[in-house]
Amino acid sequence: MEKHNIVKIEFPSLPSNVSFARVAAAAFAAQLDFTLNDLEEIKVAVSEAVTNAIVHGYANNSGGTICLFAEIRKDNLIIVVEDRGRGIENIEKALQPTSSTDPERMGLGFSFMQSFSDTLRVESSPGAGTRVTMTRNCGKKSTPPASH
Amino acid sequence: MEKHNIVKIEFPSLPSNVSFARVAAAAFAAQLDFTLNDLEEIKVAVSEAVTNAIVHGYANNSGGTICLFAEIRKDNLIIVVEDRGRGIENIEKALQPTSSTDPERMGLGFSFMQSFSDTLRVESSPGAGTRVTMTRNCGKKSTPPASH
Amino acid sequence: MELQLEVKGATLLARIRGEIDLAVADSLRSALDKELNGNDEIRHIVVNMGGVNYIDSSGLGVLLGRYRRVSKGGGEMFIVGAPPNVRKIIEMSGLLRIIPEFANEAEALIRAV
Amino acid sequence: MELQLEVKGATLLARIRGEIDLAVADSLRSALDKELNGNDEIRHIVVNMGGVNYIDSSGLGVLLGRYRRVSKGGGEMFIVGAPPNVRKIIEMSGLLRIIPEFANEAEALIRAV
Ligand SMILES: Nc1ncnc2c1ncn2[C@@H]1O[C@H](COP(=O)(O)OP(=O)(O)O)[C@@H](O)[C@H]1O
Ligand SMILES: Nc1ncnc2c1ncn2[C@@H]1O[C@H](COP(=O)(O)OP(=O)(O)O)[C@@H](O)[C@H]1O
Repeated sequence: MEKHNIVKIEFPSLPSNVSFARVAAAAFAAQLDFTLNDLEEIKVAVSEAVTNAIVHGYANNSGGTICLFAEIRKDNLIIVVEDRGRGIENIEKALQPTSSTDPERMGLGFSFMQSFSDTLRVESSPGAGTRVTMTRNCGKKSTPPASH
Repeated sequence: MEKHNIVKIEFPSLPSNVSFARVAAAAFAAQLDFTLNDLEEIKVAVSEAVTNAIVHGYANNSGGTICLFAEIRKDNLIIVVEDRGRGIENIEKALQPTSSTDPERMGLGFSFMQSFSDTLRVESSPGAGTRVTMTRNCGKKSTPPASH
Repeated sequence: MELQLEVKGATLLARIRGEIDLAVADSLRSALDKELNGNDEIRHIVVNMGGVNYIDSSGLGVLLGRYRRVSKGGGEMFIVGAPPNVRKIIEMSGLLRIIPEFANEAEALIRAV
Repeated sequence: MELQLEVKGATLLARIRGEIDLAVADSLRSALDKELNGNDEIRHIVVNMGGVNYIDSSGLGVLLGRYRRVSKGGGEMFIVGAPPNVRKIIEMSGLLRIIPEFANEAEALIRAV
């Protein structure tokens, strides 16, 4: 298997593209030896980042563009989700669990991204946009597989 | 479901990306009411185009870039696969079934693309690259589902 | 996503299949609320998630919103049959601490009275 | 892709699982050729495709190449158990007209003598 690979995916801020983005990212991540459980987690992390770009970044306006970069470096997966939307005023506050600016949301997006990555970095400037970078090593032991 | 959507995917000419490209394209196409059989055929068509870009366009060199555009317009799927590789001297000849410039290949790539699309367009200039455009309407009756 | 709704006495039984993400959250929310709005007898909700293969925070938000709604009216909400990967997400969100789960519809329906 | 090889008399039995595309075509080709090169007794090939869920022209090329090889030595090649979507691709390529298929390994192995 190749040790370096990077794909760039660009798509409009449509809710139907959340599913497209997570499947595409997982299909790419599958080039590393991730377990099915890992890939399910990666899908959730990517969905949360893309959902935020649509819901918060572009305020549910379908005219925005979202960029997803997925990169494999040795046995590391790097996922970057970028929007050129309204940005985040207070990143520290936004990262706190259950902190949502939307009453119909739980404020768990960043929590899931954090739980399902080794590192999470959020860069944002109000009015300019947001970039979320997640990395995950495929050797790393993940959250134990779901069980009843 | 949205009636217009377009995604752009850029990736290096690595054999492992053939699988990534077909899964991503099928995940996107699934936004239309294609059957599972249709999606399987779309996967093959995309794989053939991407394989050609890698094998012929870039002569198996991993340094090339391939662009895949997938677009939904009403109930039409449009797939464009582009490389900036060596191009095709004689497009008409290349399109003939079992015409391959590679003895280990069957010359069936374009045949499958043709069978699994409503329209196939090939644009190419030697030294500059190749662009393959396939369209498929999701109302259209497809090849009958495979059966024993 | 597919949704099947059935009213059994004071309980709304919602059977959901497929993926619950941003693309379907609004329509799932409206379909449930429409049923709750249209029938004053309904006090409880049982959500059968046996056919759900994906959920993320957009789906959890719908569950939490409906939980809050029935709780206000003194009713209860239960989850049934979530597959392991879906159950894990619900559990991580903390929702399982307020929305009890049951192995099958019958058990949940007996509790919802 | 996973490949399991077994030699039964004059027949190489290859059980393939997974997806056969450009990414695995080279390694599949070399693995089969290595076995053919290393054992002069082998005259026939039976390919069990029961576990194959995807094939495209890169995979068909490998099949055709191995068919040509055993044909030259007077041997035969057979396909076993290709699932419907995989079988359709093989059929469209015309390969089924030269590489007969059988429902199971036993029947193919009886023919390959
Ligand atoms: N891409 C983004 N653009 C603008 N604001 C964002 C973005 N992502 C997150 N935020 C802000 O951070 C907050 C917390 O995000 P998150 O943890 O995902 O919770 P939720 O999406 O449920 O609100 C959001 O409510 C929003 O205010
Ligand atoms: N992207 C491309 N760049 C350069 N040449 C190409 C490209 N696609 C196809 N060709 C040429 O067209 C021929 C026929 O292609 P195809 O029908 O896919 O058969 P095969 O890939 O099996 O050779 C190839 O052998 C090659 O010479």
